[in-house]
Amino acid sequence: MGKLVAVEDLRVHFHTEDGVVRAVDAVTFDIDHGEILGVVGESGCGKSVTALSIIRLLPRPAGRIASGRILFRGQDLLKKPEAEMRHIRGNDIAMIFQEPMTSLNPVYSCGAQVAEAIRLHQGLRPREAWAEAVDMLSRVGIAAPERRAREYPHQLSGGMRQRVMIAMALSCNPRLLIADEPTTALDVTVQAQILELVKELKRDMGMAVMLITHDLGVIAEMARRVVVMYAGRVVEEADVMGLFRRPLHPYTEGLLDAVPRIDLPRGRLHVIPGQVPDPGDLPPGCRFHPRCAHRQDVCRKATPKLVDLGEGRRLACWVRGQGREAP
Amino acid sequence: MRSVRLLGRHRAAKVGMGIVAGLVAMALFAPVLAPYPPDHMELGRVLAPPGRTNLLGTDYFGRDVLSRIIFGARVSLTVGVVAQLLAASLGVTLGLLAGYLGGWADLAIMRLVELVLCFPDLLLAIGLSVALGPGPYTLFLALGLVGWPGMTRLVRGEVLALREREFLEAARAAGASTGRLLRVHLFPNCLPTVLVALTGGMASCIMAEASLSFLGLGAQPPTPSWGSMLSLGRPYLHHAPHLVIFPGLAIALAVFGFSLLGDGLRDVLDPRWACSRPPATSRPGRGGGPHGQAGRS
Amino acid sequence: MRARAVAMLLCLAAMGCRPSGAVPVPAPDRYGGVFRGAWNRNPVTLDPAYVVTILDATACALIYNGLVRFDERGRVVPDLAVALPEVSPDGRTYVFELRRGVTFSNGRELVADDVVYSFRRVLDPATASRRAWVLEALEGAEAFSRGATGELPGVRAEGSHRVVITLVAPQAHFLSLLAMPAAYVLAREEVERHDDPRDYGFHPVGTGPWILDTWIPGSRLYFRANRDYFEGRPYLDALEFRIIEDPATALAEFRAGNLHLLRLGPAEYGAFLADPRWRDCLVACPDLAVYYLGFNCEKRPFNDPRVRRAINHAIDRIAILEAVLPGRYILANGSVPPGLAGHDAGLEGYAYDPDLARRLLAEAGYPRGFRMEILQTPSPGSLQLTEPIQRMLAAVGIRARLVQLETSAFFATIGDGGNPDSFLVSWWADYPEAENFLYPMFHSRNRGAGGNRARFADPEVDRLLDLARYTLDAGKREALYREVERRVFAQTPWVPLYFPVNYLVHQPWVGGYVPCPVPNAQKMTGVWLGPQPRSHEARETTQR
Amino acid sequence: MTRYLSRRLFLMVPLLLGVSLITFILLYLVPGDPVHSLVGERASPETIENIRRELGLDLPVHVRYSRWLGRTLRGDLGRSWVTHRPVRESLVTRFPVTLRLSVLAFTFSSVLGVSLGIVVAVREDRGIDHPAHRLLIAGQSVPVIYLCLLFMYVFGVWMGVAPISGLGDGSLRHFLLPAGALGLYTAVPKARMTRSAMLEVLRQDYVRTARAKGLPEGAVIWRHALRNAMVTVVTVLGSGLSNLLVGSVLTETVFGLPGIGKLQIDAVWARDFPVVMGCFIFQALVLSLCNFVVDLAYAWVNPRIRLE
Repeated sequence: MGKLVAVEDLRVHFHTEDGVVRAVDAVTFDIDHGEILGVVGESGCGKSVTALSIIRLLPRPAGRIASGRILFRGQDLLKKPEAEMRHIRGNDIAMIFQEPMTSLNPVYSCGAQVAEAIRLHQGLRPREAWAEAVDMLSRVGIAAPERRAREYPHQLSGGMRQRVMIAMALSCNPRLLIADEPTTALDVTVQAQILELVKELKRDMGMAVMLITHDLGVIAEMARRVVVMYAGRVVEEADVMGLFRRPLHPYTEGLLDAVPRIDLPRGRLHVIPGQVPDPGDLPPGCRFHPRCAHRQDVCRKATPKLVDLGEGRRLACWVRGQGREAP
Repeated sequence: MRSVRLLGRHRAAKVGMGIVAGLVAMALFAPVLAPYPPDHMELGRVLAPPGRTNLLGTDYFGRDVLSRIIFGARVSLTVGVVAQLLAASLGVTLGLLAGYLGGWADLAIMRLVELVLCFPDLLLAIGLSVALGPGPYTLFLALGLVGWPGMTRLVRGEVLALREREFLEAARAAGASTGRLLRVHLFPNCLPTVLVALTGGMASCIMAEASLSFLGLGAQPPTPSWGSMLSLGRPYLHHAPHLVIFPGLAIALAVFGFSLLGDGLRDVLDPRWACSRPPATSRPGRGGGPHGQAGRS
Repeated sequence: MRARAVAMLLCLAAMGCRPSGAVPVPAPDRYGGVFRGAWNRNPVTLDPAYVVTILDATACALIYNGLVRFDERGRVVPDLAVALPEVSPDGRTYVFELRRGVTFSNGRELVADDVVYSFRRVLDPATASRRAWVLEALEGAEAFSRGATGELPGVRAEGSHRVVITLVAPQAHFLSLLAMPAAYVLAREEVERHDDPRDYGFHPVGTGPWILDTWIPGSRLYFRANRDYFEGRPYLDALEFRIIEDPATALAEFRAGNLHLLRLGPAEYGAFLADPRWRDCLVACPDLAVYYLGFNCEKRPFNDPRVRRAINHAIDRIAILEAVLPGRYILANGSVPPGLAGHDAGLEGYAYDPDLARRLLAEAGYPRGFRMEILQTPSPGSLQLTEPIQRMLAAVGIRARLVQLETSAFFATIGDGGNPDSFLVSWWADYPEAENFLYPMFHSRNRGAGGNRARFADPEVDRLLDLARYTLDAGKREALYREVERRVFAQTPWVPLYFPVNYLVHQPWVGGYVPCPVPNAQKMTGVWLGPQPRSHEARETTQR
Repeated sequence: MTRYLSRRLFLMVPLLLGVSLITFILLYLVPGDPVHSLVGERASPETIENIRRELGLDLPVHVRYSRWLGRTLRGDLGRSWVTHRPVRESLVTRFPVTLRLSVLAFTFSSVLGVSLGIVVAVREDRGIDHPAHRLLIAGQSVPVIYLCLLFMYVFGVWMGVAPISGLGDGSLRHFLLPAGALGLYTAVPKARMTRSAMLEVLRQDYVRTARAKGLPEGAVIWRHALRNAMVTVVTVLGSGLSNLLVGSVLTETVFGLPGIGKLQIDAVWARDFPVVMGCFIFQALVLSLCNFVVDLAYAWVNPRIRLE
């Protein structure tokens, strides 16, 4: 049996007044059944766009998938008609977002929003769907779900709302849950609870999770494998232990150094010099080279290709790997 | 300079500018452009339909409709400009004062603004024109007095936002007088907003002038005004619809031009709208669309 | 009065038009039907004491009767009175015998006390009637209307059916005044029925041929026939008048057969006249009115008769009127319209002669002209006249500015409240007498708001007018009025423009409609409806 | 919520007072003696004096205002100087015409404007941009009087499908053209504002959530986007009321419909002060009440306010 999801050479372009922005460029990775894949990178690196491409909800009309394939259980999602795609959304692939604040519709009660998804995909009658929704709310750990179901989003706390979002997403037993920075907007204690919940539900329901975050701590906690993205491209892929133990890409290195650690003596916090490049005005060659301490001449001229190093490890770097030029 | 360049790239604004420039040219060079003097009568050629001699036909005195429309641009533009300047000077002054002084003055001015705003603007203008008696100055005054509250609101909002900014603190610390602060520091910063509102206001003014003239409260004959052409042409709707159709088109075109230009200016000048997103809500006050929307507080 | 009908026919013939074709005599079965007419405005009031406008007078005429009334030719004929009154030799006492068995539409019989009540009501200061002047010649009226006394000896009842009226001084046209709406007779109990007497105007009760049934302001009025009318019931069952302001709408409704009678606007007249199907249904109706451009004879430079004459010569009246009102005007050279005793057809106007005008101006000391203002009300009709006048004046060097004033401001300015240069205005007769034109407009006593807007003053004219007002002999009176008019227009206080002629068109199946130049002479009793073709198309085909 | 609404109700009082005061002052400034136009020529000084006394014109202006206010508070708006008809009665008889015109026009314009706004927004969101929007600006540039005259010409004169003007027998077809013209005129700003509200809402995260749930596009737009846009749209519909009022005054004048607006313009010309005052106050009252209803509706569509 193949991978659950295989993203192959995905390129997404945004058409703006200032020209074409290549937000995602030749991204390739896959997700196995039941695994948690972490996708990490600074904001604007294309991780959310990649996720939205998978469920084909890129903002219209600006965003367009220029090329590539997204195979879900062996079928190319990009070739599916919209109606079929709609069936897959929510049913097979569900997504939760960063902002539980704004991701719930303010004019409907929480229960109604969860029940809507249930009715849609399971064909239940309103009353049954409502009961199912309440059940779902209690499964995501909401106390007094009967009462909460009748409440509106603005009456709930942030963590509660994210629980509602999760309940909505999981109500139809999806095979893949895309969680786009699910805890960024939440308090630290609540963060841990939500992550725990996701882990627990994943275990119960056996789905795969694509966890998008900029927080390596969350990755360490949750994921088995990590994809590191920078400026629209995948720069490194590894299993979590390997990555933390021996980061290969200078960017990954920088990311790890920037995390404050308790186990090491207090010293100066490392920062990556420079800034994330403007996606409309990317540097030539390796996109990271202006900020890279190890850059060589070749880095300026040619873009390195993502090369398989074996043991599930892939890298795109002229310096650290046996760089090959990308097409 | 940057704004001008941006405006040049804004397609709608370009169209708007073209129309407005055309209007201004029409008003300035009316004697050259018009095929006949506007009050030249050919009593033997009354109510002629559009044709070769008279492109847009003649009216009940045998006057050339096209020539009268061209000369009518003068009335519309003059009324618009003068009334808007009046509204702007009144509105900006009060807005600056309300925003800067705050407290009691702010309260009084804003109550007045709300009071005036709760009159539907055209009805207020009708009341004012009747109270002042018909005449050109009446139009200026009536439309000016109707237009200021929207401007006051805008400027006040702008000032409130600016008031706590550092450069003001610095100027105040350097001992600038209130008058100087208002004139030199606050006013120029409100200018973009005012300019946008002014252009939009021109559109509503032209519209209102037409309505008032239609009711007989506007320009005095023999001055050819688009609104009075509509009203005097109306009895001939059956036999000579061109007396109504063309002046009406002129009004619509002028209003359209100023609306487009105003929208373009807003996109370019007003930082709040500068992002590509369209505005979420209507513009406040009356500076906006034709006849405006009475603002709700 | 003898000459009146002849004169009217003459003038109509001169205009190349004829009055409505021979009126078919109604067969006895022509009773019934609802006449549908249109008024261009809502009547203001149906209380005779407040009637000012022509439309109100027209409407009141349907409901009420006076002691006397005008017939369709403008002659005074008995109405509620059995006959024209006996007048005492000194011309101050009038004795009216009332008809017996006349009832108000509430069923009560009309008696002499009702006449006394109605007259007192008009003069009563508490009523604040707009038309108190109509009866101001009554003995004691002045003190009574000031509220100084409750006595009004000028009108009294002798028994139940005789009314005696006494005047302070003889008044030649007094009977015409009595035919005006202000002198209509109404029932006291109907006025006093209302908590506020001002409500009476919306629930009028009279003795007339029609009874107000419904009045939806701004929309329609419905009158049903008074079956007990003392002259016999009208042919029609009811009259419906819709308020249609827009002439184009009225025209469309008429063409669709939904209106029976239409007053033609300037744009439609030609089309109807040219259409043979309608020609027989056209009715010409000269109005008792005059339009003129008046000068302020007290103000420089208009106090110089040469300037006034120059302006007269500078204006080509015929060209203007032919363009604006073709076929709808009679050129005016004086103030008294044709058809009234006193109209002078021999009066000569000033010919269009701009050179002469310039010479006269130079003679008067204005070789390069001057600036002046022409005041007017903001109506399209008056603009159509003044705009060409403005251009013609410019040709002789006079730079005229047109000033439009709202109606009340206009009348205040040309009355006593202002000092205008000149003004475009019209005068409409209240009653068909030359006196009604000459006395108010040229007697110095009426300067300004009284009607003499030109502020014309000539002691000899004053004397002749006073004399004529007391001259009971019709022939002598007419001669006096002609003399007055000649004297006045030799001094050119105006540019007289025209006497308006209106055209009405009725549906072919409407019979018995006779136009009346005096608005409140029209009682609509003789109008009947013949069989109406099923539809508009049907009518058109039968016509061919 | 109740407090919020009662505060809004209470705020209407000084507002109405202000409106009446401003109107009164304006009317006081009007040049010319109103009595002259009432009596015509030949009235004796006694007559004029009698009428001045009847109308209360002999009193100083502040006394006149306080009397007017006192009467008005008792529900008596006085009588027309010209017709003697009680102003309240005139308002009551003419209000149905205005109401019918306004309700028809409002319904028409709301349906047209809101759906047009949605269509434009949804299409624009998919990439077919500006032309429709430009067209809306163009539509907003047409004065209502011109629109009325065009309707008269096209449908009344040219095609002859509806009565040109007037109330006729008061049947619905006499309202077709005026309500159509007024509706179209007021629809355009509604469409513009609905469009921008919709565009804003369509970019919201919860719309993306709804799509991520797999809802069909129709449900996303109608159930999720529109319901939220309604919060703005209701305000839009409310703010369009004053536009509607002005429009109805002009429409009634052009079409000769005997409604409040016609009454008002006629009264302005006739210097009929009590009627003018009555109309202004009535309009201000109706407008305030409508705005109040809009507030209620706003609270109803927005659970945040409803539940507080």
